[in-house]
Amino acid sequence: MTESRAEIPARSTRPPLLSRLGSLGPLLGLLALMIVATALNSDFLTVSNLSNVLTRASFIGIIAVGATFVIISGGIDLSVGSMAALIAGSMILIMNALGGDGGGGGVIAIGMLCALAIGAGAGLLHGTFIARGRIEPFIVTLGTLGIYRAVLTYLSEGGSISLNNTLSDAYSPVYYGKLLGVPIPIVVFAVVALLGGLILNRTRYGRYVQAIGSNEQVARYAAVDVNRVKVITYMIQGICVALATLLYVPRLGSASPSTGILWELEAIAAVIIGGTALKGGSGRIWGTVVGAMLLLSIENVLNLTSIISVYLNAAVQGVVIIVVAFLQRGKRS
Amino acid sequence: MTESRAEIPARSTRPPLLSRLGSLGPLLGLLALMIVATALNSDFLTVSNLSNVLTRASFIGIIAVGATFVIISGGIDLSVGSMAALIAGSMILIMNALGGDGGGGGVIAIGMLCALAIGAGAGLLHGTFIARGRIEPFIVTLGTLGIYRAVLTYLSEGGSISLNNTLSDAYSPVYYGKLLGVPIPIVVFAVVALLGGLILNRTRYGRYVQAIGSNEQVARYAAVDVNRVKVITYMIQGICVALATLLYVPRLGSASPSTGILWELEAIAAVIIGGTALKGGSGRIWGTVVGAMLLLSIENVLNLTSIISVYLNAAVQGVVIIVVAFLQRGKRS
Amino acid sequence: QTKQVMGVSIPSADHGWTGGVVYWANETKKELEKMYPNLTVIVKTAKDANEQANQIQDMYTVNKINALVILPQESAPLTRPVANLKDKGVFTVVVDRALTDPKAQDAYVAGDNPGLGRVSGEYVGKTLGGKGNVVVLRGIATVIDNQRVDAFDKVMKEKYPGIKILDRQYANWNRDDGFKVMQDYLTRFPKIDAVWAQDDDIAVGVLKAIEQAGRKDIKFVLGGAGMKEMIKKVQDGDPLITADVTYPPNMIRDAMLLTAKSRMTKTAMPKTTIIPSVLVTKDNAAKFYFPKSPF
Amino acid sequence: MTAVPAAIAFRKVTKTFGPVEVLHGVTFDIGTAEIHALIGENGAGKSTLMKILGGYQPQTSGEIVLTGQPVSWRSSRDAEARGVVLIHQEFNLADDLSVAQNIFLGRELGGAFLNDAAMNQQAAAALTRLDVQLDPRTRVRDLSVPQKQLVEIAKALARDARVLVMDEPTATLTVRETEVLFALIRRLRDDGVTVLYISHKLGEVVELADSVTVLRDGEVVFSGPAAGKTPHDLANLMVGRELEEMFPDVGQPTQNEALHVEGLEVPGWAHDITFTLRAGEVLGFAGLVGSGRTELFEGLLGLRRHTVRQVRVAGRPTRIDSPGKAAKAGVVYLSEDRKGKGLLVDFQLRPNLTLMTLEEYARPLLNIGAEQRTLEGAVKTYGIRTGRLDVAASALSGGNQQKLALARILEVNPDVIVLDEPTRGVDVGAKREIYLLVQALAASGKGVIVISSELTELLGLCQRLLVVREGRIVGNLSGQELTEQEVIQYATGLKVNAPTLEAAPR
Ligand SMILES: Nc1ncnc2c1ncn2[C@@H]1O[C@H](COP(=O)(O)OP(=O)(O)OP(=O)(O)O)[C@@H](O)[C@H]1O
Ligand SMILES: Nc1ncnc2c1ncn2[C@@H]1O[C@H](COP(=O)(O)OP(=O)(O)OP(=O)(O)O)[C@@H](O)[C@H]1O
Ligand SMILES: O[C@@H]1[C@@H](O)[C@H](O)OC[C@H]1O
Ligand SMILES: [Mg+2]
Ligand SMILES: [Mg+2]
Repeated sequence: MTESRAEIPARSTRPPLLSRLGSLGPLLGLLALMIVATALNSDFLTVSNLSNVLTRASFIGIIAVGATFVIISGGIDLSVGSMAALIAGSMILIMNALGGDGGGGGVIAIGMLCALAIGAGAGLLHGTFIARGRIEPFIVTLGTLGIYRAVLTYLSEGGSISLNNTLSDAYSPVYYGKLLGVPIPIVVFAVVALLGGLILNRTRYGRYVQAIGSNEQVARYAAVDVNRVKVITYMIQGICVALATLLYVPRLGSASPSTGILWELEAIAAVIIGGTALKGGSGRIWGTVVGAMLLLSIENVLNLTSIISVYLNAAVQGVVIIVVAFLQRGKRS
Repeated sequence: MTESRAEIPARSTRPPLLSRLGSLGPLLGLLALMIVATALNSDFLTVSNLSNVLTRASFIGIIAVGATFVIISGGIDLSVGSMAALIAGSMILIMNALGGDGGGGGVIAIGMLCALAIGAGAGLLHGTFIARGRIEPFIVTLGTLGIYRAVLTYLSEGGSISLNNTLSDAYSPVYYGKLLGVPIPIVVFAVVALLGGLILNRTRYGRYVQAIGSNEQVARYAAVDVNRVKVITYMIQGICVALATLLYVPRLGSASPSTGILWELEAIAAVIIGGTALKGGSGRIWGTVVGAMLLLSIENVLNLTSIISVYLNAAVQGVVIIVVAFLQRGKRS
Repeated sequence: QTKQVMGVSIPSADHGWTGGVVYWANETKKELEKMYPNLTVIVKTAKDANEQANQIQDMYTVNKINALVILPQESAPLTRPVANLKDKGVFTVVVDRALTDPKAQDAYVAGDNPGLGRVSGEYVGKTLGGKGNVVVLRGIATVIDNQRVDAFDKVMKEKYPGIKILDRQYANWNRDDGFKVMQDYLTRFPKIDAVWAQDDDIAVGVLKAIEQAGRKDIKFVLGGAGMKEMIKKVQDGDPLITADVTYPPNMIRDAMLLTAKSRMTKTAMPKTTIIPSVLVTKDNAAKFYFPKSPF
Repeated sequence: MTAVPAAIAFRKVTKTFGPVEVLHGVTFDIGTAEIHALIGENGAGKSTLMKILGGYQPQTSGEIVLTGQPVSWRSSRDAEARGVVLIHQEFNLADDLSVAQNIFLGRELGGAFLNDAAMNQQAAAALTRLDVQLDPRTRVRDLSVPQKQLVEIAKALARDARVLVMDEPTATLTVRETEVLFALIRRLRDDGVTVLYISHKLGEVVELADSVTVLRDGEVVFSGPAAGKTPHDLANLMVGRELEEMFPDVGQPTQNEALHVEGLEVPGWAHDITFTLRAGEVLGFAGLVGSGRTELFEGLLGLRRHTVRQVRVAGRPTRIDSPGKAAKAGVVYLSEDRKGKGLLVDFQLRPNLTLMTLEEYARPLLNIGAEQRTLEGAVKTYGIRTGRLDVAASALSGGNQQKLALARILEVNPDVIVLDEPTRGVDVGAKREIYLLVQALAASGKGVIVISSELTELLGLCQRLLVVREGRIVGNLSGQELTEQEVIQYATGLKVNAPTLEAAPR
């Protein structure tokens, strides 16, 4: 595919203003949706509703920030949903085992660290299979998708795993609390997104990720340690999943075999709606953030109104996704 | 030094035998699985069991033949499962509406034609959005995935749509019948696979599919009507889904909002396990056929034995998928 | 006494209630095999209707079962596959989700879905004194869900016309969806008197959403199916969870016991056994509390 | 001229990319059945003009007249329908398809079913016309760069061209292949085909062309018969001033060892390779296409599976198993495959330039401003011609892409520099700059290895030549032996000397 671009007048020669406007596609989509939403139900624009939506968007959003790296590098991770379930389950089991006694602050910290370790470990596994084992990312993570969920089901014997009460109370501020008036999940999401953007655009690693996605061979010849960069990429994805799970557990205090089902599709959709190409090579974190907000807003709007048969909710989502993608196409070759 | 092996161009002087052996990966995987299965339960190798497995593999297999075209062309179709559900539901509604009276042969034929028309129409829609609308295939078909399922949910009012009894009896031989001793679904699968192979490897269209997946710009320069080829490709996928549905309906006689959930993953997995690269450009139908048989055999083996906790079924599938992919990696660059 | 093989085919443990089913099926297998040395019980789970149809075929072809106890993923699509086994002489017992053609089964052990809706409707109507605003969170779009919601609606229309159902959205028997949908209901409706969550998994999410919003207008949340955590709350006098309506996953146990007895002692099995959906309140909660079950 | 209308006439053709105009009213004629050479510096606009002629890009204004009729193509298909066929400077092949499948892409033989046997046969015939031994069923992905070039030519030949445009077809070919191609081009001309021929190899142009047009900065500065013109004249026309001697003086190596390789094996490609490079030395690697020079060095750098008894860099035993380790040890390699292995064509110039030296800009965040300054410096130092700095690498002309790739590896400030076909597609002026650069690098104490298919280049540049044949070093030539004759005798197996003698004395 590399040679093809040679002939296309590089878009950078287009007046920069216009090209910048064109790349605002997802943002315009989000704005349009918000206008429609407000027209349908004025409660949409209330602070409390927007904060609900943003808080929810933070799960998928944080995972999608990781997915942005994976996709830019030319890979894919289908396992994020079941990884989240497994991390949630294991984390709860560990915390429960460590202690109902005392305040639980230490126990929660240990649980969190374990969660991050499991996420990073899962990513290491994926990265190793993909980079060194040279197996297609789709296959590796399709396989682990089944494996993680099965292990969780096994651990929970098919039921749910719940955090015991004292711990649950001690932990719950992580989801329900606020920092300077902003719900903690939103704060974490913002930090992850900013960090992600910084890493992607302003670090060596980020540059390498883009280079590998654009042309792996060239990156290798330019002395980039392709395998290592790939492994790190899947580890970042794993850590993002773990971070999202850290916020998820205090919300419901439990994990079950249905936790995180289809999150992978939502995360990938957020990335792609945000303007990152599935083929890899280039993309942007802010687009992903907008993509996640957009997806979650659609659900929210549907819940806030009753103009459409509940049976058709999924159809509305589908139509909006396609329309937004249409609005911001064009820039792709 | 593993990474360097990818670099070695298969020298044209390389012994063809060896290279051919290398590409037999999925077949070897299937053989290995069959040996294990027979060791676990000698009934695995009975004609009746094998014929069961093959008959089942024909659903996913037929869909996966279509998916092979789509993936080779550099695209993806996530909507096949819900398209199947929608086709099944519409087809049943149409047949029920047309007639409980009489033998039903004519009604069934009309139903089948409608199914094929809907499948082709859905494919036309996808192809048009993707080729002319220049929207990422992932997005288009993620959108229609939601839309089709929602429409079916609407049609069935959340419940299920069942074929009425006389029709059901008249239609059932299409699934349960045999042709020269071979179950009809297997016959259809074989025909679809053979035709697919012929189209892919021996027609202009098939050549163009590969060219487009390999390098769209080159194909354009070579005066290939890229848009048309893409549209046809998604139509083939739609028709394959419809064909699979024609066999599904007489078997289970109904459609509901949960029909066909996650079939897309299974179909894509069959294609990739069969040795087609997700990036497109090249692939093979027989690999897909083997991939589908492999996937369905895993399920079958799990049903035949009880050595593993039921909670872990999905884990076994995941492990087998990764192992098979590992066995046949290497050939990819 | 000849050897008997009983196949048990159930949905895989993909959420709380099915988790309970799998648990009870495995427990009962042990119990039965101890009770009847000549009986082998095979328990298999399937992730969807299609796989389940494959599975019972395998049970017949390879495991040579004489009896089948099946809790179908879905009613309609499994009707013909079960009928096929019955035609081949397998004794078929269907649990919970009735086949669309009753001729396909030798016996039916029924969970009472319309009953669940009706009992729930009665409780909501009576507790609210026939007046108030109610939101409904539905399950997954299935026949079961329709039966429950239709029965609930019917009670409301006929007996409690003063109750207003504000909206009904799908929450897919899922905690996360329960949380989200309830959050939005709370945004949208300034006054809600009661929530019918239809399933205890959904209710878990609903409770958290209410807690977060700090809303005091909601008088109670009614779930369903009898998850142990919810039964515990009822028992402990939780202010919001004042009752539950059973839909016990251990109905699979009843079905397996009845089937085994009938097969091993060559006695007839009742054509239909209904496991009623009953109201659980503080008074009778202890009877429905199974701490060892995952559900 | 005559009453016969020209085969092609360009009339005031202009082309702008965004704000930059790269062709300024180009006007000239090409006669029927002549070989017309188009030359000019890198970025002069040759490829752009030819893409316009071939229907791949629209002109901004002006007109193209084909045998008297103005034409306006909507796509390359229109052009091909009128017999205008373009061989791209950049490869235009589908990697996953076979050679024959590429040659016949878009015009397959057969009815409802393809006749692959016939296509393979005809493809083989087309390749044989070019004197290439290549199984037409080979996947293009598995071909070397020169092989791809030959397939590209075969593809165009198979298209019944009336006007054949060749954009630097010989850039990657060796002398022998070039000669075969020339014979073919002459035959085509005699059959009435008009050939437009772009090349930076001015010797070729003089040998082959009937007429010649020189473009400078998007304007025609000469258009007329080629007869009587020497390469030197053409070079002067191209750059617009008197060019000095092509090759600067060759310096003297020091006695210090820069790189020593002993017993390198690259399975299937290179065997028992032992040589020493001195600091300050320019060492050439000569050989026929396919002799394995590229693979030898890819192996050495850890880009292919290999084994080696010993590698010493600046006298220190060093283990090199990846390009990263090599770069750390001070050894860099410029790939001959610019698009496949050299540049990220979708990326801008800046990230391309700094890809190997990013750590210098990481503090820990990348200092984009510093990167930008480096780019500005490199553009000056290496004479990279571009309208703007923030374009994708794909927007550079072929030669300027090469300069960018070269600039990248030199950014590492290496001690040992391996250049594989460093002047491929580079114009005379720039070529001379690269030669100067090579000598300067050597003079500053670095060791430089040059792999090239241009024998004159090797002979003019190097102090010593190693000749590779079938993966083995078969000749070690220096001083008086450095003649074309000698090299060819070794390269073709007529002569062998014992290169292992050269192993460093212990
Ligand atoms: N798509 C494009 N966008 C912007 N500028 C372009 C594009 N294509 C070519 N250019 C510019 O047009 C000029 C002419 O390029 P062209 O490729 O025609 O040069 P050339 O004469 O073929 O050079 P070379 O000998 O190096 O191949 C160059 O300055 C190049 O950077
Ligand atoms: N015996 C052979 N049969 C077929 N093809 C061959 C054979 N030997 C070499 N080739 C092809 O020729 C290509 C060129 O080889 P290589 O790049 O090693 O040559 P080189 O000496 O570096 O020449 P160049 O000057 O072209 O770089 C190889 O990649 C290979 O595909
Ligand atoms: O899975 C379902 C459960 O969640 C619901 O409460 O009851 C019926 C079951 O089939
Ligand atoms: Mg050029
Ligand atoms: Mg070479």
